[in-house]
Amino acid sequence: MDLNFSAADVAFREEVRAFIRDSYPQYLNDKIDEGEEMAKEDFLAWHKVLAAKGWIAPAWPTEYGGTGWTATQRYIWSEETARADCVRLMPFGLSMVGPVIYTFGTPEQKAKYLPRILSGEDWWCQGYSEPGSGSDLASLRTRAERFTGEDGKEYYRVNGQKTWTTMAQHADWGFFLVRTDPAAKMQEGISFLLIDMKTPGITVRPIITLGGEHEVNEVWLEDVIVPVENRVFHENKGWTCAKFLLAHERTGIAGVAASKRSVERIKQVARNTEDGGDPLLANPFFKRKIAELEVDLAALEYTELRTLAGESSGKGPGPESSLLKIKGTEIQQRLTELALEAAGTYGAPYFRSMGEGDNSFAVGPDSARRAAPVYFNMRKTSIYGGSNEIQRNIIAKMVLGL
Amino acid sequence: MDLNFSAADVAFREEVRAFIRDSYPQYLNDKIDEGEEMAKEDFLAWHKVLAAKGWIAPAWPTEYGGTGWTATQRYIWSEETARADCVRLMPFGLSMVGPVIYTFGTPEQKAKYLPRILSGEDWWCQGYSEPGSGSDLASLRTRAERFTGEDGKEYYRVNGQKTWTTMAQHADWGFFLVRTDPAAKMQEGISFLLIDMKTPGITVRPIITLGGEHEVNEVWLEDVIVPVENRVFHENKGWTCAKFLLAHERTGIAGVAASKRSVERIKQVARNTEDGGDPLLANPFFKRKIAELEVDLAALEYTELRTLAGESSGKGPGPESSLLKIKGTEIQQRLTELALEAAGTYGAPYFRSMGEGDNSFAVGPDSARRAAPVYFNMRKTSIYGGSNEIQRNIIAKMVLGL
Amino acid sequence: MDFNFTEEQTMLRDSLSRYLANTYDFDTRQKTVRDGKGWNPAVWTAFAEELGILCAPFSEAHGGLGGGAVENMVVMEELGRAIVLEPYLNTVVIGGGALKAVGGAIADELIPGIIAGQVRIAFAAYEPQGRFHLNDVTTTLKGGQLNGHKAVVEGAAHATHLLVTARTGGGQRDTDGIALLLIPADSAGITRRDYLTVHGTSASEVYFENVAVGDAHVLAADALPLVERIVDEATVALCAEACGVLKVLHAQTLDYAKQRKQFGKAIGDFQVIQHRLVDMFMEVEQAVSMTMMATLKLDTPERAAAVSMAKAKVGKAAKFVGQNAVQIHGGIGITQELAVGHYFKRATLIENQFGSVDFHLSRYENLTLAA
Amino acid sequence: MDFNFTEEQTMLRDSLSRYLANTYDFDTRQKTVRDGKGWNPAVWTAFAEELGILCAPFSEAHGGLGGGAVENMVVMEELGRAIVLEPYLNTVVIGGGALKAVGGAIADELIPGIIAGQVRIAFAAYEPQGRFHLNDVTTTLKGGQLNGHKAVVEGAAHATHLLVTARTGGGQRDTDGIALLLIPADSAGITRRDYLTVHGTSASEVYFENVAVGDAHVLAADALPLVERIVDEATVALCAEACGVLKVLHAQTLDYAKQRKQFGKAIGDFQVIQHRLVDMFMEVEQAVSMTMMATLKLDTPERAAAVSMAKAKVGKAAKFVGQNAVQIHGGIGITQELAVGHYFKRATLIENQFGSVDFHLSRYENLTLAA
Repeated sequence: MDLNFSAADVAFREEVRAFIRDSYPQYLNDKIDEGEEMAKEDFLAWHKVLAAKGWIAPAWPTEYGGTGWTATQRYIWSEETARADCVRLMPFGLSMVGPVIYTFGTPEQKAKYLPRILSGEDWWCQGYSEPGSGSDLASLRTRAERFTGEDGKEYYRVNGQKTWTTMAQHADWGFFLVRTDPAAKMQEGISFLLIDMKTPGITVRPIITLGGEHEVNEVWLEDVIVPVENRVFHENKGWTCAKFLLAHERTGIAGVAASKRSVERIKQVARNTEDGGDPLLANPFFKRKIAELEVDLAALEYTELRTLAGESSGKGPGPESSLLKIKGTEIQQRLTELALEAAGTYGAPYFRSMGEGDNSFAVGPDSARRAAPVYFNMRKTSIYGGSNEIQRNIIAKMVLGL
Repeated sequence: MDLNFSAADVAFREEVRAFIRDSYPQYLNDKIDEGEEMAKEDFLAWHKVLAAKGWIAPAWPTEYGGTGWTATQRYIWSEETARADCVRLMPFGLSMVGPVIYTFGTPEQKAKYLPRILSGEDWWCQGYSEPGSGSDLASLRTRAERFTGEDGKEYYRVNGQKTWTTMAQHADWGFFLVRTDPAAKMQEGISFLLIDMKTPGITVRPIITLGGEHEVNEVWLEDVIVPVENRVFHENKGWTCAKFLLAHERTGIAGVAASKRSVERIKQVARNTEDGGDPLLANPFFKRKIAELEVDLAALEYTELRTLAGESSGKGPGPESSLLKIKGTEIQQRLTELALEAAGTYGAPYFRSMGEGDNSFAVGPDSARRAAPVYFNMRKTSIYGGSNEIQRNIIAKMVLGL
Repeated sequence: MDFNFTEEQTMLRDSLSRYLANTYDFDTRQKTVRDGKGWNPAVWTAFAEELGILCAPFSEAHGGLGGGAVENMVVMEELGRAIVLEPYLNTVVIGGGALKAVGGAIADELIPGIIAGQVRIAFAAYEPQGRFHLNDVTTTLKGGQLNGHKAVVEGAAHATHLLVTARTGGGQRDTDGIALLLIPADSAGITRRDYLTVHGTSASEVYFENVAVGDAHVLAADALPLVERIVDEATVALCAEACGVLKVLHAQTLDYAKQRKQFGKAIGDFQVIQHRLVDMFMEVEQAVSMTMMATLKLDTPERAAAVSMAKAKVGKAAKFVGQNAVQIHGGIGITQELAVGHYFKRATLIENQFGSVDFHLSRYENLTLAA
Repeated sequence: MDFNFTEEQTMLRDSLSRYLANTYDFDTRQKTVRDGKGWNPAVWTAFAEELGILCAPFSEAHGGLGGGAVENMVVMEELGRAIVLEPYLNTVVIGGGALKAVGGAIADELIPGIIAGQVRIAFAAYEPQGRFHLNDVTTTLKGGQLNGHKAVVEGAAHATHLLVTARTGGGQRDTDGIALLLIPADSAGITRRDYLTVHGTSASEVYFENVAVGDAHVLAADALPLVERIVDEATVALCAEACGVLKVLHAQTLDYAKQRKQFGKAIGDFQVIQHRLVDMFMEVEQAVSMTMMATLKLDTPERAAAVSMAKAKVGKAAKFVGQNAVQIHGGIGITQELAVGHYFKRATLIENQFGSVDFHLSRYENLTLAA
């Protein structure tokens, strides 16, 4: 039992720091400091630097383009990128469909999709949720009927509606859960399809969320024709991929490194915010909330490290990862609550276009500008990826045997 | 809408204050100040003063010995008795079986039992819970078989076991829920019996709780013979009495006036406790907990007053009283947590006999002596009278229609 | 003690409630939000002329109903139920409250204008550096000239008058030396930067540069105690608005939980959701109780402590009920489509308006809990 | 980074665990409690002679296992699982820790005695007025004479030595001028008032009246930094004990919820109980993580901050898990009959031992959060 980094790890950390210092696109930092939102090309700017370096997918097996880092090196990597406030990479290709493809895909699928995920050439989105199925994912109703095309090849004809499809407006490809056997019950009869988003019959409609963001979409599929070779794993066995992916999604979701960075930001804000002549950070109750967050964040961090240690000693990411999702998102939400509280009076102004003309200009401290929209937006974290209530159900059943 | 007391109410308050000042047995205050426990005769000392004055049962209808006070007068009464730290009256006769008897009893039952409850001559206990039935009261199994005695009269033969029977060791009478029709399901087939605790076949065995107290008991009933005229209301309809009584029990349970008094005590303790050279009350976090308690207590108080106003305008005590039970007991428990925290290091010593010889003497501040036992003991409040989980079920069903 | 409304108060509530149900549905409100002005003048005119609610708290001599804080509570709760954008709080409760308090010629002149919907007042008291502290005033009134910067002044863009605090003496956070002014919003030397607020009203940064202020515009010198009283009255009215908002949040969530099916049953059949809805219900009931309590104590020596208790409790309720309403709705709760998200936004802003939970707990402690 | 135990540590844990399962069941423990001495000397002898755990953190030169804080963590968690009464924390962790830190002749003399079970040490540092503040010392050592009163000294009645803080200079709460002494418990001038603690150990008020203290008994002058380090090590060990206690509380409650039937089903079938058990599980897991973290940081500059973080988190977990274990058990949980109530009592006392949650959060803030 030992928390110390080896000499090799220390050297690696120096290498990482130097790389970030030299190669991170500096203009992204400026955008973040001014509270601006990231656009697709901003995410890709960093993505492409990492792809060129070969560091874009540390978690992947080396044969598919992973870095071969140890768990400690990956921990150092996420610490350092968060410390430098690097933009987060979009997870849909790298953390979600990529692992599904290299785990369950055919050699052809691996050859076709994985390199384009690594390079950033393809932007992916996730077609899971439907209007009728929120946390109850398995109740999905999007249908895929198999037929033989005039060319003699096998196809699916897909009809249905997906929702909460993040970044679908930019996506080249989507991975979809569809029902291939309507007679089967619930989790059976579902298949996992890769669909080119330019296929005729796909309509993407924006959903505007409370902070005014266009992050998520409705995706309508009307007689969308998909070749059978775009199916990953067996027909009617897509739930296997879905479960694998959900567990995978939950590990990353703890977001420890990013939350650490957010705590530092809020401390800085509280140092610079006046409260009756003193810095807000001198207010014992505001300070106490920060201290409690730091304690809970450390508890999350060391619980994640213990989980990772368990994984590296052979146990896969188990249902315990639901703990990381619950506590990670609670902390993320508390951070946004603190930011809004720190903003005080200046939490009220709204600096985004209401959809008809942009009236944004700087009022109050920069840190306050996005406090309310981010607070509203982050309510999603306890809902998506299996709501925190569902995560508790999972722990109750899988860990506690209830 | 008006919070002011009328001139008559103010005069009444003065009358109450004078009466308490002149008539309250002073030695009881001394016992409380020294952290001593109340014995049966202590409760009765105050009871008898009130009985003599005719103020022992303010909530009862005047025809049975009530005071005829308005809701405001009763509020004043409970405020003033708490302010003066008067011992609480045992509820089993006055608040529980008394109202059942005057509501559901025969003229003979009323004549026989009510005067002796008022006078304090009879000490009552409650035979509801059984080892197998906690919150699920209706699953009780104590049997009462009806038979005709050799004297030609009708009797029940009662067999079974009750538990958590508070103060049964002192009781002259007990009111019991028993199953008179074993074939009926759950809430049906239950009858409400009044049983003389000196009847042969009754055994009372102490249960010692965590703080070392002997408050509750197991009561074993073995071929206990009870005359049929001791049954209140119809045979197999005892659940009607039980429901009535449970709702009645919940209103008193908010305990606002007593909790107000406890807050004042803790403030005094925190003023007198040192913490790094300052009074503990100057510690911002300890002070904040007190402030939050006072806020929540005010919210409870005004919610209770609104409920009482609703009752006096014709609505009976409804399922909303579950709110009073939940919030009232949460506050009572938080008060004991604060007292234990204030005790600091001196929360650890145990000053009661462990059952074999008494080694108690004064160490540390008086206020610390009973902090831990009272903290442990008060965990019962969220369990008894229908656990707080059950109260939430009741609100969900009866108020929210879920 | 009496917790019942008078017949007149009940009528006031019922007529306002009916009116809003008929004319102020969610889509109509959102149209006003999208228009980007932060209010709908026609609605305000209707409040004055058709409904006559703007007179609720004013004396009969001024053409009012002879009501007071309870009437404001009744009105504000109903406005909260419909998340109304128009400026009853700033104009009637705050502006009207200040005029009632000082009385005299200016009250006689302006209150009828408020009642008629012609006079609208914005409250320019908070400053960028001042957070929730009303005594933290750098705006100065010296030699009849007003200079300074007031932060997030709601309704300034459509106000006829500004109610302004300004320092005539003392240091930046001294409690004396603060005057309360009421000046025409179009006075020379006033500039504004207007924007919308998160919940759709308009607000402004207001800048004063050598604005000429005559004696007639000074409502009161050494006015901090008066300002605190006015803000206490406004805070209670805001609590009443919150009660309306929270009741709707709870009711909509309860309805949704009964209808929305997951895993083959209504989500309201899950015990965890049931208990959450019960906890929300209890928070709402207690918020209502505290709002009544504080309203009824406005004219007693306990005013400030009672108001801070109420705001602290209501602020916590707003967070708990708002967050859980969204959580139980799931994804649909954080879109612009459903009303619930907009009630959540209003509830969230109320948490910090006139001071956060911590601010009011500290104020309560300072008033009552000496060590 | 590595979170695995060594083979030796695993063996230590397993052998202790097996031993306690065989010899230290609940009824046996309660018999010791009822005996009223606060410990069972035969158990202590067995710990030393049969089991050999008292040597765990000592160097091989002193006859120990060559272990340290991790070994103490392993032992304390197992002792917590059986709510062991005997004085490992005071004698081995605190007394042993002090001796290891100062080294020299006195360590060479006494550590073998600890390992053999012959030397038992009680920690007389806290004072009646001092609450959790180790610097608040009125006990004085002047001219070789010790005078003062130490509060709630656990194990004093059966200790061979007392580890005492005493002021040699400075004011009552100054951080310098505090010496650390180790004196024979039977020195002339020491009197005690003995009592049991709430969870069944013994403790004493200890009074010093002109106790003669020679230079050989002064472990360190200006010793507050050393005392704080010793108490940090003890606090982490206490956290480990808490982890053992909480794991058992959770496991017993989970078992009970699976078996106990109400309303025709196991109470563990109710979703509200399920989620409560999940929340308890998460608290336990995080308490374990924080205990490991702090243990591994004891020899780093972050020691004090890490320990206070851990104790704050563990203290909250102790309250949450303890209270809910009782709540889910219902009435039977607050009787003396079931073990669960006694684990709850131990968990409750741990909350305040070496400082409450608030104390440690404030300490953490003072160390790391300058405004």
